Amino acid sequence: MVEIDYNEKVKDHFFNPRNVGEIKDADGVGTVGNPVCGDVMTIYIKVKNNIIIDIKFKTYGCAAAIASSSIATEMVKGKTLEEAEKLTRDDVAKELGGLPAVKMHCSNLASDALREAIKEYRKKQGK
Amino acid sequence: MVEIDYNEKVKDHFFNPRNVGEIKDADGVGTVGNPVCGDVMTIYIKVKNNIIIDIKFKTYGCAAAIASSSIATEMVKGKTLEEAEKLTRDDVAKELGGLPAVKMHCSNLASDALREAIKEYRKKQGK
Amino acid sequence: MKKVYLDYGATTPVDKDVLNEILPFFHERFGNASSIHSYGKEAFDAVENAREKVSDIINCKANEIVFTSGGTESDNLAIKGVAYINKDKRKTKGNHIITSAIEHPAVLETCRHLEKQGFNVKYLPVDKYGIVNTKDLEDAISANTFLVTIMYANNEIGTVEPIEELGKITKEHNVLFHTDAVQAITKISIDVIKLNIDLLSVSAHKIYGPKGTGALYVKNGIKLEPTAHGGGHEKGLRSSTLNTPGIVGIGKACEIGKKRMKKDTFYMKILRDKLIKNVLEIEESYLNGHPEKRLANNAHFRFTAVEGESLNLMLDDKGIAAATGSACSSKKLQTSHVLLAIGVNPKEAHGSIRFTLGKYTSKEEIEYVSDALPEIVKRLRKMSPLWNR
Amino acid sequence: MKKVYLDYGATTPVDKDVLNEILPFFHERFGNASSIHSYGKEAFDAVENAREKVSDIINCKANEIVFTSGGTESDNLAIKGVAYINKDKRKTKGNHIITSAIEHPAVLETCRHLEKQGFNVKYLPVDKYGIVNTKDLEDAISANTFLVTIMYANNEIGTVEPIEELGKITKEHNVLFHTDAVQAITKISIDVIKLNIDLLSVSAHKIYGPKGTGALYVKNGIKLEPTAHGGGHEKGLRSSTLNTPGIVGIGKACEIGKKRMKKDTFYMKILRDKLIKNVLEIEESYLNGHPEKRLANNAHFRFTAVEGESLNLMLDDKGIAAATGSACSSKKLQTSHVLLAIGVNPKEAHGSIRFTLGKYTSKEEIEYVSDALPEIVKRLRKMSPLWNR
Ligand SMILES: Cc1ncc(COP(=O)(O)O)c(C=O)c1O
Ligand SMILES: Cc1ncc(COP(=O)(O)O)c(C=O)c1O
Repeated sequence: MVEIDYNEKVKDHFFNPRNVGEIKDADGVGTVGNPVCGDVMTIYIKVKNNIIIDIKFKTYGCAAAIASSSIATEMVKGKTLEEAEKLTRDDVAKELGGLPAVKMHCSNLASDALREAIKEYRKKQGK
Repeated sequence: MVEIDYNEKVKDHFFNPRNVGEIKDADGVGTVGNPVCGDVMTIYIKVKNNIIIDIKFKTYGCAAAIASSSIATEMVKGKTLEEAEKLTRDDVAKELGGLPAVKMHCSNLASDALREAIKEYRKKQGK
Repeated sequence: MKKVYLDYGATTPVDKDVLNEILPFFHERFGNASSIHSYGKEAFDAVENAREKVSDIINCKANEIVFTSGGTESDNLAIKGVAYINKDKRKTKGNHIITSAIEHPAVLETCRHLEKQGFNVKYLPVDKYGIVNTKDLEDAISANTFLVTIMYANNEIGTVEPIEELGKITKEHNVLFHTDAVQAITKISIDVIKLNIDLLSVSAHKIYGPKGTGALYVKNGIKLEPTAHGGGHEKGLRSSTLNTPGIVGIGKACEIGKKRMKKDTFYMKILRDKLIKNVLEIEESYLNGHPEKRLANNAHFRFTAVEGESLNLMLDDKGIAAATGSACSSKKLQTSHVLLAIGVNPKEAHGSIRFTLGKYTSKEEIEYVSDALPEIVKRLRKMSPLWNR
Repeated sequence: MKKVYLDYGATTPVDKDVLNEILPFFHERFGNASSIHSYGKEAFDAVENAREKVSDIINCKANEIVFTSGGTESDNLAIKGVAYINKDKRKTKGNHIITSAIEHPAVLETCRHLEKQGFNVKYLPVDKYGIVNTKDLEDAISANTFLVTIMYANNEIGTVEPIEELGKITKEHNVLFHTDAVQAITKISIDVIKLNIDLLSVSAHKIYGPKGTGALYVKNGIKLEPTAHGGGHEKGLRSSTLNTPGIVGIGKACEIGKKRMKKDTFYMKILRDKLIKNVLEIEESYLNGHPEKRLANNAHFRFTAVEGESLNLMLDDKGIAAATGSACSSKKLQTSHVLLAIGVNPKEAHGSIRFTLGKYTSKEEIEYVSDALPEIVKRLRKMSPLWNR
């Protein structure tokens, strides 16, 4: 038996996720995860002057995955790409006030998806 | 766990045993059992014209042993020696309305002690 | 907030009548059933009375019932008990056990453990509804087989196995037959004689009895190696001071369960079918398990692009208690072995939820859930990158 | 008829305060502690709260407590758990277990079972009071020894073992130390850290908690092989739906037991000593066990030429509940292994009776027994062919 006991902040972000949705004309999109494993996350960013001015996410997954996505988007909105890239799974989990041990990988997903989106944005810029 | 559940008749003979005691000038005395095993029984008989006219017992042992002694003495009082000798452990147990399986050996003791007493009586007569 | 409990498959509240029967055994009639004094006798008689009642619901003799601490212990004792005692017999009868791929972990993990001890275990596949093929069993049985253990009804998807046919086959081949009837008992009429069942597991807390008490039917003549050693209670099969309140409770639960079986299953089925009908109106929703050969109280669904834990928590937020996968493993993070065995795409297996009804379930509750569920599914799909409509 | 219960060593009534704490968990707060919804959470929190309370009475961490179905299962899990997991370690550390000759059957039979599996078990003798000699333990420990299991206090004669010294020796030799504290807990203040105890067994029903619930303390870092396989509850050590009411009950029982320990043992000892004084006035009566190093509630006697079962039944007839030998084996027909181990003549061992007092025992009850006993002994002696005075 593995204990899953979400704190109030996680629950708040799960039941009232911020920044859900898509950005049709996104500057960068990153998708990570695998439906076979039970979670998939897509992050859309809009960038202006190297700053994330808008961000949205779509997540298929458990409460921890959804809450991580939600808080991660809040954390990096208005930040520079460099700052955003530095976001780690521990930052996300910490900001959420902790996650059950077995759910730590979910916070990984959020930072990974974000980095993917930034990477895609940079690739687009590069060409 | 072995089930010990004495019926009312057994309890009656245990709590109010008949014919407890000794016969000082007994014609025959029989003792069987072993204190190490937890039961010892002595039966005293008084015989007249081949008939058991008085019988007493002393028993150290469990409730089944005491009740068996008690009822056995009742069963053979007034009987001929031949009739008394035929008493089996099953007769005793049956008369008691049954004994728990693990206690069947106790009814054995009673008939054995009786036979011992008769044997001793016969031996005495023989000489 | 409205509270709707639809997780009776995980556990049930203790029936008030069962509770009333249990209560005096805590403080007043508290004796140790092994003691020879009056306190002990009182407890002993209560235990034997309960044994009668448990035996009555499956049509065996009272002395064929062994009380345990639950379904898990019953399963362990049955399977290991047979596996370990037959050491000599096994030399000729081999070391082969047959089970199914969709057993409860109490059976599955026990079998896996036995594999590590050198036993050979065949896990029979099931069809898309979760049903074991009797032909498969026939084929799997060899001269080495000494035990078949196949559950009566599955705890996740509710599928009922063809126990009568399986029992015929095991009997024909002279192989012992154990069945985990933890979910089936009181929901299906069971006759161990007619069905050729040798060992059968029951748990009290699934049938409105107390947690921590179970029973194992062991057909007379079958010898088991005990799993716990000690004072020699329960004919040496299960040492430990008898849990009189628990045992009285499982007895009463069986008595009530037998009496109410027809009525309760009749009404649960009506409500269950109503729920199924309502839920399947949600687009891309599916019923797992067999449409008819299923427990009267079980409805198990999956929804494309929706993840089960999230669904479960959102339902909980609306006061609705349901389960993802099996109760026991709902806090585990694995994909259900049952859903994989019936061929559900692993991608879709995560989107499953189980509703299990009980005798206290009302029409209003079913309506409440039927109303709440579509919105929640919609909300989750709106967040889901796998949903593009 | 007056009823006097003096068999608290066999089992105890559930304390009313414990019962009140348990009650809501049957019908209202009935969730499965593994479920993620609110019903499950409620049960889960109650279980964790109980874990705190149990850990508190022996000064361990909450996560070092595993809940079981009773003292027997705790003993089995501790001993087999260590024996079976250390397979690799055992290759170097050997296969040697040390225990005492006066253990409860839950330990003794488990050891005998392990002997059949190829383990080597040394049964340490005891002195005429039932005390293990620490020097004997020193001598018995070899490089092959991996476990010492010696009870904290004996269930028949009440003798308390020198646990602190034994713990020092096991620690010195780096051998695991398990102790069956089923009778000692709440009667002796126990600190597992100070005493170097690695594993410790508890049973709820001996301390005014419910039957069918026990606990095993497993020091962090010690790995055990589970005895029951299944859903993986209790960190995989003890699968089966958690018995929330039972667990809440053992938690509350420990809490109360800790709080009342001083007061209860103080009064029980006074009454117990009064009983001993009165009874020893009977001619050819003897106290079994140690005069001081004994549980505060235990008085164990033997009477020349009197058989225990008969004595017990005659006491019962006067409303007095006592025990012959240990509770668990009082329906068995063997001579007590404990009495034989302390050197009581087999002939005399049959004439023993155990009185165990509890927190509800009154002065009047002790007087009633003190009055009744001499007459009963006299009556039985009058019938006894072994009594010639
Ligand atoms: C089919 C089945 N078998 C066994 C069990 C285990 O029962 P228990 O939790 O009483 O050990 C359960 C329930 O968890 C079950 O549903
Ligand atoms: C010392 C001791 N150990 C173990 C046990 C077994 O406990 P339970 O009956 O709860 O299994 C008992 C009581 O019977 C006991 O007195």
